[in-house]
Amino acid sequence: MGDPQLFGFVGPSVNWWALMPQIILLGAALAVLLVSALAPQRASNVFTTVTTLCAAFTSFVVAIGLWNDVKIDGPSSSIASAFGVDGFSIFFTVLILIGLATTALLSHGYLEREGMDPPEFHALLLCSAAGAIVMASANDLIVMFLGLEALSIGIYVMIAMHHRRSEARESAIKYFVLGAFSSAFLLYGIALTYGATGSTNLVHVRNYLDTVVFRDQHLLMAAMALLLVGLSFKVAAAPFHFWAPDVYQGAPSPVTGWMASIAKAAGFAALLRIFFAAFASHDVDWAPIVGALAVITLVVGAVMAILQTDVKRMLAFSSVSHAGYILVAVHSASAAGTSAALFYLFTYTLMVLGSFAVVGAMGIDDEHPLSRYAGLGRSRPVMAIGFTVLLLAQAGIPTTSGFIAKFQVIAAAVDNKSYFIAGVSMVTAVIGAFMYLRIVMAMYVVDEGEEGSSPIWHWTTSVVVIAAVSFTIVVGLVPQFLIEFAQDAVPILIRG
Amino acid sequence: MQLLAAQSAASFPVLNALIIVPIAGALVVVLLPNSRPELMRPIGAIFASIAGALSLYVMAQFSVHDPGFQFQSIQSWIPSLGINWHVGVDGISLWLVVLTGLITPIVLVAVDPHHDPKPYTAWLLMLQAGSFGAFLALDLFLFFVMFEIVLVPMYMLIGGWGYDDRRYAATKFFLYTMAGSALMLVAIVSVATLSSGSQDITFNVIELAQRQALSTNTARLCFLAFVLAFVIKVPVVPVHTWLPDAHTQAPTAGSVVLAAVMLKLGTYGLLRFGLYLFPEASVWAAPTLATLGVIGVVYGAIVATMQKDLKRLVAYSSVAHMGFIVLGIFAFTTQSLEGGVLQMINHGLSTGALFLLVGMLYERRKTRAISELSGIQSAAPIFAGVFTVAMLSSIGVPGLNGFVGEFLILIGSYETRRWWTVIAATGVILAALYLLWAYQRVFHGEPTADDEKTADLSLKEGLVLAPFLVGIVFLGVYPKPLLERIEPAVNDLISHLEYHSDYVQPHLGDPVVVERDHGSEDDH
Amino acid sequence: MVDTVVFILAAAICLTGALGVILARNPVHSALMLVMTLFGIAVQFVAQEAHFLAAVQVIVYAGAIVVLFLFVIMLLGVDRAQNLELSVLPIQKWAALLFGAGSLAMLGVLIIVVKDPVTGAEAMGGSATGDENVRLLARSLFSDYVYAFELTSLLLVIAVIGAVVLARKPKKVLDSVTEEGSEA
Amino acid sequence: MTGDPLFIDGVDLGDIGIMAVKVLVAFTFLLVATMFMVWFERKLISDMQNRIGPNVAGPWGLLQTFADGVKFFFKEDLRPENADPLVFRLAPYIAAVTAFLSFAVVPIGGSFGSGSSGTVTIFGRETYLQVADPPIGILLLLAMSSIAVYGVMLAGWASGSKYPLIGSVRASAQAISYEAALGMATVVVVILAGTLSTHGIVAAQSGGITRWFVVSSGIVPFLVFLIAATAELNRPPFDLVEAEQELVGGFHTEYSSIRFALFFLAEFMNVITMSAIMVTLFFGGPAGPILFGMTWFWPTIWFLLKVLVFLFVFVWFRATLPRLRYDQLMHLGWKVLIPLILFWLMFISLKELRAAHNWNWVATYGAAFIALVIGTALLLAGLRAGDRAFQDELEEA
Amino acid sequence: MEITTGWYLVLGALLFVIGGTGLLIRRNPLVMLMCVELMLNGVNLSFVAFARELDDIGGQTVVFFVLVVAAAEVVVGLGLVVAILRRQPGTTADDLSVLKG
Repeated sequence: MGDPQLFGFVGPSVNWWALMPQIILLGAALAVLLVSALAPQRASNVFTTVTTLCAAFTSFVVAIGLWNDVKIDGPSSSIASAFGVDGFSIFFTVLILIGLATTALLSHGYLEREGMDPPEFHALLLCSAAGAIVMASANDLIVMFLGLEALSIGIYVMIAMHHRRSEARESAIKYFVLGAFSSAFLLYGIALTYGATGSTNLVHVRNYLDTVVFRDQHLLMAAMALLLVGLSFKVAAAPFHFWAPDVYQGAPSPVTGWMASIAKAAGFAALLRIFFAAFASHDVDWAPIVGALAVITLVVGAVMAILQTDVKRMLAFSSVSHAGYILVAVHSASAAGTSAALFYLFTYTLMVLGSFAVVGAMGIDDEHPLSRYAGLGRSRPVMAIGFTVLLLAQAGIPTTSGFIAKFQVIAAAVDNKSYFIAGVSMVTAVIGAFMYLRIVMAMYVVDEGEEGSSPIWHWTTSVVVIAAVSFTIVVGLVPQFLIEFAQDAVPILIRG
Repeated sequence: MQLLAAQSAASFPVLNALIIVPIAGALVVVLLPNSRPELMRPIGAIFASIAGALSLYVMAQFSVHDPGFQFQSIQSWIPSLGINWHVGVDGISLWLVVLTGLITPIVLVAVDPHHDPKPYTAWLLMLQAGSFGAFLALDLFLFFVMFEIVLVPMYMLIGGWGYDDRRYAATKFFLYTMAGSALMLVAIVSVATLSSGSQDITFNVIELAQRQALSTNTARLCFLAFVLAFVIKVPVVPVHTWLPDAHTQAPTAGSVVLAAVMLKLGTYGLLRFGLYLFPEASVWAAPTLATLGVIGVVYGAIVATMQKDLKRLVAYSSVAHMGFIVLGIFAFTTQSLEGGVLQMINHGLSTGALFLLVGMLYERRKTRAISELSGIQSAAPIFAGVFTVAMLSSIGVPGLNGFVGEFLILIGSYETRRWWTVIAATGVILAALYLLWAYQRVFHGEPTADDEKTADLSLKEGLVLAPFLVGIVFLGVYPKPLLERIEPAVNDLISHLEYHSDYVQPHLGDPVVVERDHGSEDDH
Repeated sequence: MVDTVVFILAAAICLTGALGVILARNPVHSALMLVMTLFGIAVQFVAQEAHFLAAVQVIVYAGAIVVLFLFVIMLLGVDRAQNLELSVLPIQKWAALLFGAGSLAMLGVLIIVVKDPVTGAEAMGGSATGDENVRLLARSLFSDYVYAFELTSLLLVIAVIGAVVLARKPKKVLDSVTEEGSEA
Repeated sequence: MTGDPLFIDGVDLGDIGIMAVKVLVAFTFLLVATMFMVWFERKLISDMQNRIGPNVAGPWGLLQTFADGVKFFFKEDLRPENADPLVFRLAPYIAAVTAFLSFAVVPIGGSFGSGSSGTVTIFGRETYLQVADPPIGILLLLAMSSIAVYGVMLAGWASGSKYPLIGSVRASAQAISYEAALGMATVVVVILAGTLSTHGIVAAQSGGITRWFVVSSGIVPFLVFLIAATAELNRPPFDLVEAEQELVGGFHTEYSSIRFALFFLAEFMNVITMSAIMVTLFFGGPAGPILFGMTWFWPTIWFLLKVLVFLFVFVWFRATLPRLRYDQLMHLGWKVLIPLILFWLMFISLKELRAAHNWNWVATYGAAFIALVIGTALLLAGLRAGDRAFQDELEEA
Repeated sequence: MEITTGWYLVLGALLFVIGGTGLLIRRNPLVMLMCVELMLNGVNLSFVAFARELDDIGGQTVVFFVLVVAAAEVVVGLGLVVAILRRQPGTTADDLSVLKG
């Protein structure tokens, strides 16, 4: 009766093991949703947080197992070559899972305090994390695009979930409109790539570009430019960063942390995979553009940061300038640059999540004028010192992971003979440091009549801050293990 | 790594201990209960003293005639990047280490922070550790880490315990220094990368100095990047503006450590990483830098003359003195370099003492304005006496340490930088002018009612100041122990300079203390 | 000949619609203009032998997406929908100018390459017309793109959760926090 | 299955002529059938209600609809002051045009028996008895039914009045809700037929009543389709759109004269089209025994008869079933029909897969059964939880 | 004049540009969303044109995913618009509870 041609069809083989991290996250998301639908009284804040943490941990274990497999067997791809199982993707999977666990912990106290729905929030967070993993592991531009959308749409909603703040909803729609705008650019870039090379699969693209000499490259150049623009929006690189301050300011702090860390990391994962892996043979075309972008981003991020008076806006611009550093690493178009970018992203993620842990604890309603932080050094010395360490790490002061990260970026740039960019990045580091110092000063130096607000502390926040600070300092002192991790992650899947 | 073999045979890694002990002290202090604020400083002082004692041990064990690095210790740190934990001491850094080791316990004992003793003590200990690290580092990366990290404690000290304008001063201090070092990092990486060639990348200073693999222009550019960092730290005149603010706003302990130790990071850096790593570029840039040094001498002196604030006056006198040292360094003769190194110590002693004294005066009178003080001499004669000695040392009166250093610098520089030296000599006269004038205004004359009540030195304060006085007098009378340890290293540095550039030291006069040891390049 | 006429007509419809979307004052008119563009594009799809896509385009875009727009406009009330304002960029007009200029330049490049063949890439899969087109599409969907296909389910789940979360009334917040405390 | 044989060897003037004739015939047929349908409905309902119904205009009142039409034509064309002029005029045409277009893909005749592929020969040219047979035929139907929503929606909105707006929002919500069920019921058929072309679907059902999809798909998809179609048509018992008690006249309250006639026309035309589609999808289209004489004649007759049965069913619904409440309507659509057809769709797919891959009977259906039980349990639990939450909310309020 | 792939690309690009410009000049979020749809449609057209040029079905398949993405984006975007408006005073969105029957 039925069409044998239709039903006799056998799909491509699937490496289920490699898909497990995503599957676990999605399963957890569905479990949370189901429980909240069927037994709402059981879907408490604790339950959802624990579920998310368990999912993150299980995925983490799987990812470590995968890491060993990949080290032995080398990179491979799965599901019709749409999904790359390589060190690069597992590196980002691990990073994203760490970010996920951290954000889950951060949101634990926050959701309760601000009256947001835990199950939906966690379900979205898990889906968003799955999207980020997809984006980092995608070996096909369309898969990457879908991962990006999953990541972004989840974030749009999470931002708007803060019911009491009209700023949250406004920033959500701002981010949404510009996010959709940038997705369209990315997609157009994908279309042109497809047109120029005949496939959306990165391996095919690479093979094609390696073997074919174009008569004219208009299409490919336009494709690269559009892809770059689209991803620059996502990673908040200037001049496509203008959404960042408003959105960061308006969004609930855990979500801001998630955006600043994981969304950015996933964006850079895509950027690296597309440009470093697929367009490797055309690096003379794209590297200068990335370099120019990096310089603009660094300058804008640093200069604008010092003009702000709101801590979240400051951190937004700091995140812009961090994007600049990573772009410097990408610009190098070398293995060293890529591993520097990976290292940077890893350390940056924990720094920024730790920072937003503190920011999130600074009072109800998520308003963050600098004056709120006045005297924190006296009223909450441990928290203040933790925040100070994280801020100094972001400024790139030695003995913190931030310094090692910057050092590697500089090394990669110098190795690539980009002395100018290296110089600019260091000079902007100094300008940016001013902003961090302002926050530190506000915490420690209190003038007459200044009164800060006392933080609303939750033990999960302490866990996050302590973990982030310890990580930052440990990596700052003995970075070898993480450097090796990042270097091992570099050989990106380049064959079918 | 062949250098691993060169690791000091000494069983006890004393240099590592030097860095670790203060850090451990800081941790101990942090873990002390908040309810016992009175414990903080004594315990901190104990740790700082242990470190000081270790530094004295290093001095005692230091092999006098060995021009190379002693007590070396290499541990693999970040092998992927070719970075090692590599420390060592030679005649140039030895005395700075000792200075650092002694100053910190003294200020910890001497200066009461009035509030938050715990972080205060911890930061001071961290400062000591960082300074040790910077003076001992033989790995460029390690040096940079230490060079930068000392900013944080000092920043916190100025910000947390400073005076009214501390926010501005602390931030300015931090940013100036960081701005300087920004390009240095690029240069460090460039030197390491470009020198590597076919070999492994390394940040080992000795190795890099041997390789000299950079082309002339690259080396000059890198040299300039390094020099920028150091001249800001010294500070040399056009980029000195952070110093008066930082000194004035810093708490007394901060001022003392800043003057005695941290400024030396700049001059030490010029010697160790400027001359040693970039001999050719140093020779190329020497006239300019010497000129800047001389400008510093004159400018610092003139501006100091016009100061209304006693502390600010001392701060500007620092600018002048450091200018001297820069001149000495870039004159490239044995005497001038010896003088430069010696003057680093002298300046640490005399200016450190002056800052302590000014701090004590402020404790008594809550003001530092020269115009509001007068006739202290009659109210506090011993105080005035100690002040006089420190001041005379700073002026460079024969018999005190300042004279030896300045004299050596002037003698040495005269051979190669005649006109510079002539102008710099006027700085000595100006120093006498502004310091004596200030002394006259503050200590002579009729005391007002307030001045009458100024208490004299207490026993504790006297004990604190005693080491400074002893040092000032001892070095003025018998500098040989220092010079004989400095000279081999300096000579070695000059022959390194001659070997790698077309510079030849004018051969004049006999060595001051010991026979010249033209250590060949292969000795290391 | 017929192709040319169809292309020109459909292109005219598309562009008129597109301009209408951005120029119409009333959002309902914008939505209708959008439908017009979508139809034009469906026609272009048919002209390129993508029948299935053309149908899906109409069903999904015109039948679901734009209806959703209209639905929301009607839910909100037209006046409110019309007066809804959002400042996304501080310098929106300038950005628009910049964007327009940049894109026109890009378009210039594209017009330069309006020639056959455009891509130079060789075929990877092969396409066909008519019934076979649908079959190939399905096969491609469930082989080369099956991962992407499964991912769309993730997207839709997120969208559903999002819609529910955004549309429903918020639960009662903590007592310590006044309901309208933070409303500016 | 490569489309209409008419175009196999290129297009010439004759082909175009035949196309024109087909279009004209279909158009006229629909118009006439609509007029007849209106009369049919009124007459049938009056019979069921023991009334006489129209009986003055023409024999048995057959011309009543025509008379109404003429009356509409001469009425004044009113436009409310608040109305959006352009959209107000546009809406009725959208409604009417989509109704016409849908019919274009319905095969109304042709023998699909053994060997013959449903073609008839006109003027020596083989062709299908349907206006067009695009490869995606059935999707065109879905597309048109989704476009039809615009007519209703825009009419209500453009009137600039409260009741029409609410009516139209209701209507579009209803249409969108039931489109999902309708579409999935269609998908079951498509799976079984292996093609999207309406002609192909009919061809796949040739060869006896057991091969009609109403039987071979199990009766469920058909029932779902019938209910969903009734809702799509806004026919009773799903005619909330024009619930006079609540909404005056629904979306077309403000319409009068010829524009109202267009809505009226579209509504009845849609009923006919939908009936024709059901016949095509589930009842073998024009399939039926060829009793005597002209082979091309009988299929059309069978087709018309089958359509007539459905027309009767629709009127019957109207006469007997009470109107649903809005929440009942949504409940039925989302919580009953969609889960049901979703399960059925999976079941059918599984059945086909099992056959193709020769999977084990017990394992396959056992797994399906377990999935069914779990799914149902979850669904019921979810519904209960939802009801509870709703009750709580009510109590709070 | 023969209609080559290039013409479709130009049309797609024009739609993209018009959509992008519209998104930047309009301040109504609903219209902005529509402009996003325009941009995506421009891209879709390019995909289909390329698919035909390359004789590769992949380009057509991709359009499906774009459709899903567009749908998901619109759902969330409209949800945001509704959420913004229903929280403002004098709301009419809540008045529409009539619709619940």
